[in-house]
Amino acid sequence: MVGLATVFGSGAMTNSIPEIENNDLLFVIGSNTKENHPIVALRMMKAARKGAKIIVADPRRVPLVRFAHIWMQQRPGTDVALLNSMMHVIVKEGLMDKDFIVFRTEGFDQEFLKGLDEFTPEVGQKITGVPKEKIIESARLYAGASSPGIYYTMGITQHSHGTDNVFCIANLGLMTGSLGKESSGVNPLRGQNNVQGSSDMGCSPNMYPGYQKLTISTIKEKFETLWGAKLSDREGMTATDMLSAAEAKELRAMYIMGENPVLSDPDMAHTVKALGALDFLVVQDIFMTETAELADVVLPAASFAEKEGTFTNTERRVQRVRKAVSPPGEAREDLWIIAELSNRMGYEMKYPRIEAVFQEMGMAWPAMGGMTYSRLNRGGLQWPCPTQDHPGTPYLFKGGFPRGKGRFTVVKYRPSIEETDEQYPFILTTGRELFHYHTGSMTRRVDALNKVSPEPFVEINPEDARDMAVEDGAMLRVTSRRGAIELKARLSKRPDRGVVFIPFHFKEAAANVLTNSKALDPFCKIPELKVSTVRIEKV
Amino acid sequence: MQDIREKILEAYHENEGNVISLLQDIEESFGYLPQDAIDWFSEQLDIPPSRFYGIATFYAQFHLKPRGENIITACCGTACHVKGSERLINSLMRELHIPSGEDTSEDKKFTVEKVNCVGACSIAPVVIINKEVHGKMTADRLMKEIRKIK
Amino acid sequence: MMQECNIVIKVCMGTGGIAAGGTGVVSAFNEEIKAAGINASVEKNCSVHNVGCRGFCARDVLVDVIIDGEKTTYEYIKSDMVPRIVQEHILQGQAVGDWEVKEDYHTFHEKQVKVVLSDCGEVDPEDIESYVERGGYEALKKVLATMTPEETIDLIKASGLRGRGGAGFPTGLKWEFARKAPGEPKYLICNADEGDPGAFMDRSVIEGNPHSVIEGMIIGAYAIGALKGYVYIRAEYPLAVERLKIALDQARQRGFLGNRIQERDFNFDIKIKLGAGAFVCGEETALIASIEGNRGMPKAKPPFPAQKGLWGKPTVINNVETLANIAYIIRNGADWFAQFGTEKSKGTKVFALTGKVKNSGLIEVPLGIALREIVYDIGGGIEGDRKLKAVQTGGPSGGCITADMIDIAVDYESLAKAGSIVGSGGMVVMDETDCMVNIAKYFLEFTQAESCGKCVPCRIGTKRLLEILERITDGRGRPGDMDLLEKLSNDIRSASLCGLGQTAPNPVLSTLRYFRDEYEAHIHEKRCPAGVCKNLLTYSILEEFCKGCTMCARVCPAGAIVGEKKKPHKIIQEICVKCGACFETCKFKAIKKG
Amino acid sequence: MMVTLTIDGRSIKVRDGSTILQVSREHDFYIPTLCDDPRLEPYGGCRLCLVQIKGMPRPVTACTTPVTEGMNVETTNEEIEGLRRTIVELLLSDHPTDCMICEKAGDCTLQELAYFYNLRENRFEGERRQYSGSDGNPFIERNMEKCILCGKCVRVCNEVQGVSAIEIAYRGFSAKVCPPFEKDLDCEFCGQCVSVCPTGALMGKISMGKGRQKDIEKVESICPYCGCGCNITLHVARNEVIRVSSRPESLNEGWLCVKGRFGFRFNSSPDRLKHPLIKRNGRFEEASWDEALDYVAERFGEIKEKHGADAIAGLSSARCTNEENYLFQKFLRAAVGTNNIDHCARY
Repeated sequence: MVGLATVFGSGAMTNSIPEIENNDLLFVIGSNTKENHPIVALRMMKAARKGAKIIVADPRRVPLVRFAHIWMQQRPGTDVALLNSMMHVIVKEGLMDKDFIVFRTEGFDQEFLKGLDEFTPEVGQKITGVPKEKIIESARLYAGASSPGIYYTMGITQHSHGTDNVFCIANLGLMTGSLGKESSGVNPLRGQNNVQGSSDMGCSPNMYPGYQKLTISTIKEKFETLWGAKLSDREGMTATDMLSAAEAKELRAMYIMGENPVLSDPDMAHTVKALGALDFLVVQDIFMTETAELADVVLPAASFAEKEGTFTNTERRVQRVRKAVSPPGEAREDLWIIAELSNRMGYEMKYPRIEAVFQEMGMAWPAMGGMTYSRLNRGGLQWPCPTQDHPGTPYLFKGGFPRGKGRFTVVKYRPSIEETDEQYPFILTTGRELFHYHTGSMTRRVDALNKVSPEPFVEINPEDARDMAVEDGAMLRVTSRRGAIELKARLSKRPDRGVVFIPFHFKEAAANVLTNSKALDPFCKIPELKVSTVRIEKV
Repeated sequence: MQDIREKILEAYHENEGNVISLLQDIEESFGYLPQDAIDWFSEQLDIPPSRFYGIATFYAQFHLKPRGENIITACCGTACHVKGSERLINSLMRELHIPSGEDTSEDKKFTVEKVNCVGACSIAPVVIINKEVHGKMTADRLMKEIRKIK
Repeated sequence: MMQECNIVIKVCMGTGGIAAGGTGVVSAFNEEIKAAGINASVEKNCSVHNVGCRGFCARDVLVDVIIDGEKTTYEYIKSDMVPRIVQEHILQGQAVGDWEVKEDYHTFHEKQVKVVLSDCGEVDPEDIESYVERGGYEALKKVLATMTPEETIDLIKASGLRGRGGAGFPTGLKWEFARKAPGEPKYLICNADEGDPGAFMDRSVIEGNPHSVIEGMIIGAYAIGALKGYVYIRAEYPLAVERLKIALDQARQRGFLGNRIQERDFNFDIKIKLGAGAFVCGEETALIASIEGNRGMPKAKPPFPAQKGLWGKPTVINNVETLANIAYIIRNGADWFAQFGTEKSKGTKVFALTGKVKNSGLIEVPLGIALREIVYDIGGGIEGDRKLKAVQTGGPSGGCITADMIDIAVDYESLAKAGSIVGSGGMVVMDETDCMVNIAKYFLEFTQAESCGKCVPCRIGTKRLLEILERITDGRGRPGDMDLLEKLSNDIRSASLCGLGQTAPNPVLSTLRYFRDEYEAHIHEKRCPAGVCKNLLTYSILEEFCKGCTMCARVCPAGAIVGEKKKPHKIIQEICVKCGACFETCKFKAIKKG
Repeated sequence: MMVTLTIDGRSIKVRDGSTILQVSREHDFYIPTLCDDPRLEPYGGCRLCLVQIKGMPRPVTACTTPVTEGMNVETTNEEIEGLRRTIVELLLSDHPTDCMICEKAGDCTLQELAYFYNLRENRFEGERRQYSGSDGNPFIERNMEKCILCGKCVRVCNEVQGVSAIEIAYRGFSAKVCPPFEKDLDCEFCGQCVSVCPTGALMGKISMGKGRQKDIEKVESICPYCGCGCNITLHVARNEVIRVSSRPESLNEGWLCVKGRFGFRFNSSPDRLKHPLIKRNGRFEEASWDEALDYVAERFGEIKEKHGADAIAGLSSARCTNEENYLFQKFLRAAVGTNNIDHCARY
């Protein structure tokens, strides 16, 4: 989100899900939408049925490809080159939206154009492996569309140049004026039910709720007044930094609520070691996760079906969650737990009703100020929604960007940190599959899901498998510089030759044993989960 | 086998991608629609196999099981019906020992099929033996013809 | 070619002719002529031609021998008869009188008026020249050279031509809708999925004169502005398909199809699509689904194909016979065509006259002709001079005309009033040995098996109709069954999605209307008056006639007949399967059916 | 473009291009249907929505017929009700009468219609389709004897989900919805087909035998999985979530994925944490809330005292509510005094 926030001044989906069906062109890059955002994918397919064209760019033949007009199979980690070549074509053929560039953007200058110079379609083809004809046709289709939407997910962001990727996407959108309109924009699809909400709510080391920078003193003062407490003006640590700090004994205690970094973070051995080095670890969850195992205290929480509250989905829509059943045993709502703990630490939290918390959130961040539970009971609302008579905002940047003008960014192509060599000849890319979710703490406890997807696997191109005399279902050992796991081969034409895919849901062969925690994006510190190198042997 | 499939695939692309024509080609080449062939084409063309199956079971021309070496088709059009095609079929089933509910003899030598009308009503009743039309058929003559190829 | 020769031999090589041995006859002629050295020695040109059906297939193989324009027609010719014809007739000029067609061959043709069939049996269907020699493709040239598409449509409208596939919708109007409908490209489809059991008009026309259909299609395409045409034809008609392929190739070579037809700014080509065996695909929307490569399930209309048809584009679907009329109408004018027929039903109609009639075959008559003329004059009356019971018209969608109504005029309106339809032109004559309940059951078996299953009334309703008919013919009929049949039939008719379902109950309603007594006999007396329904029959041996020849015992498939040689036999009723084999075998009329 | 038409004597002005059924629904004229779903292409198969248009020779289906200017529609009369009754009766003649043990009872459109038309006896009793064997997949119970061939499942699988795992095979009375070669269902198991099935032909296996319709309480909520924010309805019986559905008018148009629709059983998993746990000598021991919370407060206090507030950090969750996330960061910032807060998917 850092990337988009830099460019536009706000980082979220610019459009809403219902608008997707009115796109006339959809450029889906680095997103296995049909498996990871199935319901968004249905809207995309609906758009296609209504006549829209879909362009998919993905190193794997993801299921959405069946519905695509063009599929570009770029090599993992070469998105900058791909996007820059598309922009090269657009500039060369004069397909930009010149008015939009003049009035609503800045930075479309000689330096920027020079940056694109070298990325001819031929160069693009050489780096990405995508035939130049496809690059050219995609560029023309995108630039020629009247309501194009770009959709991306972790396939774009989980790279050591993830922010660069996002900058490129933003450049593409700005260049063609495909922003600030209905059914036209740049849309990161969020992977978890409330990622948007936890970002909005200020669970980040440098921002208060509503992306308000804590380094700005007036903002800090506002929150000090609201909360009646003195606040620190030192930016905190990112999740990645926390683990290193723990190892270095700079960090002594952690309170982890509803997360399982042992499985979800790169380099599992490193994570376990770091958490083990803490003096005190509290984990609050609904299951005894791999992370909870390491805790000193485990607090049993309520699940989504056992509490009241709100979630904010990927299109900024705040919606009500309701209590349907009571929690098992002594398990309690997280809200109660946090408030109780706070009270015991001498900072009083007293909320007569849950909505009182929600009301305070509205005071902290005006964009949600117009929302109430009774309004939400009639249907979700998309922020910004500053007043009680505001209908919410289906798409952003109608009148302009929060930071004034949208900014073009010069982006150089940098290869991924790890490159294949004789010892590690395969590129490993990780992700989710349809039947499981994230670290599997929920889905792997659903019998029916386990029945259709019982065990870990590594997806490998049949031709690579043939060269290694590997048959479907054979046990393989996959080794990286960090470690090794053993799992079954699944022969599939989805990945290209030289690329393998492992879903990270399975603790018995955790993909993140192999991934690299040291390859981080310099801006936002996201780990490069989409590209690491491995070797494969038969067991 | 692979060659035949490739050739059919080529014809399919030339033939503006018609699934029925594709199945007709498979039926023509193999005598029926083998499941592995359907699966193969389904994968090559990224067409869901359910579509093939739906079509294959809709049209009378397609068969999912192998058929006999000799195909005997009895016309059951109105003219043939009033001129006794039913009796011809019964005698065929008896002669060839085809169990009721089946259409192919156990030794896979004969398949007896009914067809709605071959449009040769003025020479009813009509029986087609291995693509050759025989008009004004009687049970006796039919048995003679059958015994010739038995 | 044909006209240059002074000896022309035409052998009927339709499906009927081939089934009767036509191929052998043709080669016998060729061999004999060569052996006799006719072309060299007699200094005459002699050529042998395959021609299509001339309608009277029951007499096949029919052979015309034309010497200096004088035609002699032979019937029932086998290949071993050819040497005598060559010797006596061709070499010595003395026709073989015994083998010539008789009087009835001429009466069969006398009352007919041939438009669509005028060149069938005359031209060689595999030779475009023989069609061109007889004026073929003149109509197309005329249209392209002198008429606008609108004028062409107007001419067809003026002729009063109505669709010959069954519904009788005015053809010119249909073309006009498609011409005016927005959307490109437009399509023209020739519906040759002749599925009615007991109908073979379309097969005969394509086998006999494929170019007449192709010419009609090209003119139609010009009129509506179509670039592409399809002939959707049954795979069960291999000969017709083969001849159509040849004809299309020849038409392309002659520049009647393809780009810049006759050097004009008009492109059109035709593709053949083989049906895969589903009667419902005769329905327009199902046919379109089938051409698109899907299950042939009909869709609701509107939108009509003329608005949104094949691939969602304006599409005209015309039946074979309709299209085969076009060139003749253009050539001779709308008034010429409109002189035939009645006020609302113009022109001629081809019928497939079959069943218990003496002369069965393909006939073409002016609409409005009395049914009596068809059955007794053209058809020569009932086989075995039995009593006429009914004429079934319109196949499974049609109904029965009783013997009382034999003077009815055969046109769209009159037949509809009598509860039947012209339909595609099947005409099955039934006599007193036909059971009308069984006929209704036969048609229901057919439509039920051909129901696509999409809509409830047809899928389950026809099944239930059939079940009720089955129990009636099995002797398990119940007192309320006739009422129930009628009610259910009416509901199916009103509620079904497509024409197949809407017309499926017609055979039931029509027989209920005219043959209530037969139903009552089945239900109340457990008796089949015509002696057809197996379970209501008993076979027994009349001792006084039985000679004990054992023939019946030998043919009995169930072993139900016992008795000593030379002594009267007996049928054990418990074992008898009522197949009737004994009844047919007995030479002494000793088996009693009843 | 607007057109004016008359329905049951009432004059109505509507948008051109709508069907009679759409207009009737918008204006509260009841027309029964089994095969229509506003989210799918019209089908015209069940024939229940037949209406009479003045001047037309036969009734037409409201679901497929577009409105036209001046059209005069009758949605009900004796003839039409007679046809509808016959249609329901025909369907019932080929349908098991095991409503008393059918999972769908109480939520079944066919049952409702049978009730509405008071179909005690059936004039059309006859052969019934009979199928043996059951589908071994873990999610969807397929009882094809209860299928009425409305084709909704096939259309939703093809049009909406783009999977085409099932198709109508065979024809006429033998027509049958099945996977290719009649094997077990092998698909994305989104259960869209289950959600549109008007009878008990398609049911979620997980929910079977868990409670009758009358005992089920429905609670509106949001799916706990990915970021789409699908609206779900939790079906609760005896303090347990037994089924998940979604309303067609919701953001996600009633569609869900396999996890959202069938992945809810984790909630009642025996593995759920039920007590606060404190690790003593390397082993977790159950503790009371007071004990656990006091202990945590004490330890945090000690560490803050000794190493400063910035020696403490919190990781929040994208799985928790906004309210929880808000309070969590407030806790760390105001109660602990550090900005060491992050959540793992903030990128």
